[in-house]
Amino acid sequence: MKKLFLCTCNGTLNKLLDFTKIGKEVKALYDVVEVVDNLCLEEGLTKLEKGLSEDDRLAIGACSSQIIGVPMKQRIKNDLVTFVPLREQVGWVHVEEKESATNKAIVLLSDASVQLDHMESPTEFTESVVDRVLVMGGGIAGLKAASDLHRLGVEVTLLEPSGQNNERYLQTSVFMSDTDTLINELQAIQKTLKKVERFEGTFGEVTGQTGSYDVTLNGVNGNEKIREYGAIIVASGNQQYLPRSAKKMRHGKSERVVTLDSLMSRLKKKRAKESSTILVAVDFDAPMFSVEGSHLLRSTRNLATRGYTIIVVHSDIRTEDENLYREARDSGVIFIRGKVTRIRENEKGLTCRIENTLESMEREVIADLVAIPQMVGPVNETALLADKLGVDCDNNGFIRTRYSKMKPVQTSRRGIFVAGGAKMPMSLSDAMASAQNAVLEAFKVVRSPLTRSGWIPVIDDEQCDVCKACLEACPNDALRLMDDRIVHVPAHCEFCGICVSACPTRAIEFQSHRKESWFARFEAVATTHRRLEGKKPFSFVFACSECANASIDQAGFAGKQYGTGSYVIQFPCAGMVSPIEILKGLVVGAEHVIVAHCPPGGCHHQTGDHLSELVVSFTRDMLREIGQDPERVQATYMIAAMPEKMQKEVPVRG
Amino acid sequence: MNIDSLNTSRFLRNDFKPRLARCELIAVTPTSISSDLEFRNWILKQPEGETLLRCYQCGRCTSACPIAEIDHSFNPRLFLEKVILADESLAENQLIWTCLTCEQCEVRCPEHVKIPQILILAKVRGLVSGNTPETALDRARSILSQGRTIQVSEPMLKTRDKMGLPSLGNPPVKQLAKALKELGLAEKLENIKSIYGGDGDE
Amino acid sequence: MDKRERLIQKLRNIAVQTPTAILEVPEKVEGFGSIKYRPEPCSVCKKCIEACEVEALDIDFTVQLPAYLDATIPEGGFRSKNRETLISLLQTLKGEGDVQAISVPTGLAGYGSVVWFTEKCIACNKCVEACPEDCLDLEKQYDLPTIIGDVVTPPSISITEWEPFIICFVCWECSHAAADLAGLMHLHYPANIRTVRVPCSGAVEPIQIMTAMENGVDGVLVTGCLLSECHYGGDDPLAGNFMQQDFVHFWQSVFEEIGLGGRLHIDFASAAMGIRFTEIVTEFVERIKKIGPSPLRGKLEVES
Amino acid sequence: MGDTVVVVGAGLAGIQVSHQLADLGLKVHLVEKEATVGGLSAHLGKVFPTDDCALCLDACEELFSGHHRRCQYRSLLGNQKKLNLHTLTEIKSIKQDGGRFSVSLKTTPRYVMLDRCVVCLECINVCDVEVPDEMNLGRVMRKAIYRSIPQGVPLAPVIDMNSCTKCTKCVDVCKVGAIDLEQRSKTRTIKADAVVLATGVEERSPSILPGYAYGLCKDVLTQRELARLLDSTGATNGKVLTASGKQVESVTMILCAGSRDLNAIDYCSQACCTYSLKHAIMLREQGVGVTICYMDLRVPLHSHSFLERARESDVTFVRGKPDHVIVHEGSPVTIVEDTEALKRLEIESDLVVLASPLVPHAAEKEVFNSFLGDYGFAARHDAPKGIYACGTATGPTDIPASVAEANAVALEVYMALKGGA
Repeated sequence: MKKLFLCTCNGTLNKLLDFTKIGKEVKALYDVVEVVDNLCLEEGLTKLEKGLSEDDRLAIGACSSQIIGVPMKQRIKNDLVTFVPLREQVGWVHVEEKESATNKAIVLLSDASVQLDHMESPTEFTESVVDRVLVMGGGIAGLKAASDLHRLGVEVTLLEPSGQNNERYLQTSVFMSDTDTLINELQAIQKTLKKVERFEGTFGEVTGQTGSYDVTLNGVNGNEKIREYGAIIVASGNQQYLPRSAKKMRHGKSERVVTLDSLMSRLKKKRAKESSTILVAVDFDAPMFSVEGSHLLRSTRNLATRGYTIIVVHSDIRTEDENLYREARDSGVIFIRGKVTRIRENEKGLTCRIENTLESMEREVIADLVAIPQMVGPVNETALLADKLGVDCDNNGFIRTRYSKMKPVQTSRRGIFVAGGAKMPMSLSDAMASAQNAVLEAFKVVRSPLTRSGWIPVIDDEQCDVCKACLEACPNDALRLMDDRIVHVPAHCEFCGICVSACPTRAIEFQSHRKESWFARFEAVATTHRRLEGKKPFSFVFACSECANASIDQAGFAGKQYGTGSYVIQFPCAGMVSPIEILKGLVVGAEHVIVAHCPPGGCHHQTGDHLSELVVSFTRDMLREIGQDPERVQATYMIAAMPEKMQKEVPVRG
Repeated sequence: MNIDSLNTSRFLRNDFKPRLARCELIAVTPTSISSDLEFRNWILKQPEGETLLRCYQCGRCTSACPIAEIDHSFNPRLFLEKVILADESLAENQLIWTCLTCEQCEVRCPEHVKIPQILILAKVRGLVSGNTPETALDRARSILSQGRTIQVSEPMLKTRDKMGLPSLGNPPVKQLAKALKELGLAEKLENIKSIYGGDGDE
Repeated sequence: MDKRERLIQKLRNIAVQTPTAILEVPEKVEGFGSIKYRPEPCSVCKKCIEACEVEALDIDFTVQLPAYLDATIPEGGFRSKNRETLISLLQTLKGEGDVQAISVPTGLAGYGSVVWFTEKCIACNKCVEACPEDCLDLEKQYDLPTIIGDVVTPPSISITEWEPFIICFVCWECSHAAADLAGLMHLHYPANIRTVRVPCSGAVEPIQIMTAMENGVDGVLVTGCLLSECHYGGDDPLAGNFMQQDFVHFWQSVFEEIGLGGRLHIDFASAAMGIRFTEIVTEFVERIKKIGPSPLRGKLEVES
Repeated sequence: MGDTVVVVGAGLAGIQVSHQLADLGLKVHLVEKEATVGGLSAHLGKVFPTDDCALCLDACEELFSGHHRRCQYRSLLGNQKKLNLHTLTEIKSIKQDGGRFSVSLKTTPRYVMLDRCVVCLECINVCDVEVPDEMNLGRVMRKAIYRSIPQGVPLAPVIDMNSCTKCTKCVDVCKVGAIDLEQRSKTRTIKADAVVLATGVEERSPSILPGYAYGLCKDVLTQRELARLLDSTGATNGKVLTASGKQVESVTMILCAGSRDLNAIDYCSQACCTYSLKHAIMLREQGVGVTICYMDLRVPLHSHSFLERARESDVTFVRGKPDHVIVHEGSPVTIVEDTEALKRLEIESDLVVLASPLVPHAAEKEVFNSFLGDYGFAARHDAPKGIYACGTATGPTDIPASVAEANAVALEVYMALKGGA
């Protein structure tokens, strides 16, 4: 049975919408039409449940699905439910045009009816996972991750580069913290690692998916190991680099020019013999990270307290701890904001010329030594490693995380996490926190079988040409080529539907969102609109169900008024919209089609915003060629923080 | 780890261009920073001189300074930078005598640098080479002769009497003169000639 | 450079006039033909490109809109359902004005078309077989004008004392024997030919003919066993001489187009036909004498 | 061991740690003293480094397998099985009691019952009382029954009893009977096995620094107040206007306005450089001229693009700390030395925006004092057994660092309560 429940939202919506007319118009489309006062409250939900059988199809015309969806889903077992946001997207935003608003409600409800006809039950998966995690550690974050996982009772393999020992761990982590803290931390972790399997060697290759990755490891003495892991943590760490300016500072040409760290280890605990002057030249063109800044301040402070005269030539001083800067100055370090422009060597020492920006003049100083602070970057192997793992790197060579704001350790591939300096240079405490983050995520992957449920892309092998367009398009590695077939990996799928828009042959169809269903829905909207509104033009807004739809809801919450005549069709992701849907929208008679996606770079599925921009520009090119006005098709982004953008952009084209 | 062998070109942060273009270089030949930093170290050893170390050149002193508001060449921050870099030319700079010692800068200084005190120390250094207005020298000589910076006149004493103020008493001129003589200052004061010349009455 | 490219290079070298006609390729002649591509049903699956061993096909990131708009969708529709829908929607929306191909934005998967490079193609038909959508066809046509391009006519030279110089490929079996017999019978034929012995007339490769021409010979004569009597295949329609006959006919039409008409000839004589062999040679020499010296001589002269 | 955790403060860090703990199967009580969640971030509209909504959250696993981030109002906050959200609730005391804590909570009345309210907002429509909206700098009016953030969770409105006249119009219009003007404060005690402080930070009021004319001139704002002007759900729909309603043409920003300063706050607030740059870019997009007075630009790697974009969009950078702002014909004039040009500048602009230091919320509360260290921040590591802290409660940071810390603390709590030898 197809049932429609309309909610008056505490009797307020029927002041805005003519429910009698709505009921009359949609009577033919649904088997049951009921108007309820407060559907989201106990009494409303009871009414809803009454006489409901599990295979009933339901349309709910009420507030935004995001509000009513939760209590409804927690209460009823039906899968085949669609929501029509009569409150946020109709009643509240078309206060001025009551009749048209009612008509819009009818159009949307007839669309919902068609949608229900095409709706399929979501597919459920359960996949077993391997309770074992691989940690690729180059430094202290890797050790921490392995130790915490071990304490959580998860089996761990710690893969370490050859020749790794405490000495080397200290050396590679020297910039993270002061040495004593580092040593204490290292010793504490090493103690808990006694029972952890440690493997010396390199990473070979990986196949499989989150929950069960097959990994080949190559040992230093030629042994090879193939193991299955539920999750992988990349903690390949950092390495120090010479800045570009080093050559100009005569590094490598003069024995008096050395790196700051080598100087520190050379002068270990020694007091200055006489007043020897050390000039520390920071690369003016490469801004410091806070970690590098703090390390610079700690090092120079230590040298100055031992009696050396330290002159630091720098640009912006960056540090997490203002007191370090204060201490460095207190200990007598001289800071010059500017740039070392020339270094000449003679028997007396190094004559360094400095452009002092704070005096607007040049200074010359004779230094006994010039020290160059090194930059911290990813280890050399990171790019290769990332390539083997199939994860992305950023343009500095660090491993990119999926969403820099909220997801600190997720790489672009599910089940693979990044910890510590491989993501970006970090102080000791940040690196530890980062390792804990990775442990938490890995633990969540391996602790229980993976169960997922949703509408998935279904692949028809008969129809498939194996053109691999879907593989290229899928942002989540959820489609793979196996034995000349395209195979769906549900563990990685985010149900975004981007693959569907890429397929030329229609070998992939998305459950409940098959092409015919879109077409039928557009036609239903167009015919109902024409029947009710006559020749008044109308438009489609193809909105992604994340930011764009939230923004449209937000416009409702904020009471932003806009004209009727635009119909929002929700897509799982704007990347699922292909030129076909857009053109179909125009063919059924829409004046405009607007594709609304998440903000640039902010797609919840990684690439949908960019892809939909491409699809729209491509469609516009086609329209221009065939003599249609390309302006009829637009792409735009909408975010919940900017409801007025939606208000501005939709009605203009309505 | 041999860092020289590392690939340095891969890891570049060429996305950032700090501003140096606006720096108009005033001096044609660079000024040397003395390797013993004598001037700076001397200042640091004087009372409250070590507060100099805290200076991070934020420039708040200059924007707070009432003199700088009128005379744009008077720049306390720049003076501090010169002291930090042990540039003794500051001690010979007549501008430092423009300071009113109003202590606006000291009150505002986010790092509690005793700026007026440091300027006073710089003035002291300048004394020897004659960077002193004649009036200041007169005051000093007046201490030597009377124990006071200001000459006390009869009418002044009368006025004080009228106002019921206590008697000034007699400063220990002899001891002062003796002490200054022992330090060699008395002799110096005799010989110092102000480079400002003139009668020195500002 | 592979063999096909060398052959085409040589063809270009010996051409003395710009060809205009697209040639029919005789039935038995394989390795020459045209791939006809229909972009509208194509799903850009790249199977054809993968199948092609000589890299004569490549992906082209353009969409052939004109073809889309002209296409007629068959009753059962295309195999590429999404493409079919796109085309019918575009046709519905078509307004006024000319239509041109448009390029596909970088990063958008699933769109594009296939381009075919005629000079690399060996007409092996593998792409046609690989195509799941049936958008490729091999046609027995050779697009000579495209392959040769514009030709600069070489300078003509005046030759006073000229005798034709002819290369004659004789097959190991019959025609070589026929030439021997002519000698045994003391028959006379012009001294203008130089015979080159080959195992079978079918073994004469086009590239050898072109090389001979390139070097300034005035004509090439191929002789073989009598038809249906080839020692390698007998009366099989694919026997060496049957094959070569078709090939030579094809190359004759090519020669015609590029300004070397009449300079290639094939004929047949059995081992017992010494007289016939003499006649063949005499007739060909006479014909060449009438046509005159190879126009390539002028070119060679300039180059030397 | 038990499995009940009290999280204090429902800012981004508090929400994150609660979601994670609930996902791990622990029972969480999330306590927020305001009417809605989100903390400081909810005021900010767009946030860095991703330049998208401040409302964006990492969703819990219950919702769509936790794959997606979600807007706060679309997350399951308040509906999640293991997570109890207590708004308008303060901690009265935390007592250690054996290995456990008894946390007593005091909930001040909302006067709107969350389980009844259907958010039809009729009550707001009928309310006659209008008072300036403090959330939006008092530049617009709000009702006595109101929602300070349109998308704040819970969505139900709240009644401000200080301005309510008890006319009962709202009670009459509410057919579901969700409004109870006689609601009383409630106290309850929760036995918890761990307490997480995510009390967050607030901007230090710049009126403590008289030099910058804050309070004297209405066109001297803090960065948070500027964010309210730039927020399109804010008072001016995202347009930056002066207090007198004029379109702003030039803005001067003063960084470190009270931080890195022994007279005020001597630490660096870490996040202000970047959010000032973010606002500068947004202002440039509106065509507003921007001058930034700074000492050192401290932008973390993940936000470096903001600095590049600010430079590309012609923001003027002046290296120098302004001493004071004078008011000239109603407009603020910033006095600063451009230390790189040896010039004393008097910058006239329509608006001066102060990057005021971020100071702990918790500092004023006696309840937490024993857990707090330097400057009133809690130490994540040195806390007494069972007390944890994350987010800006441990020191000012940006959102990515807060979230990372929240996750780390979630793991620590889980390991302490549920396993991990």
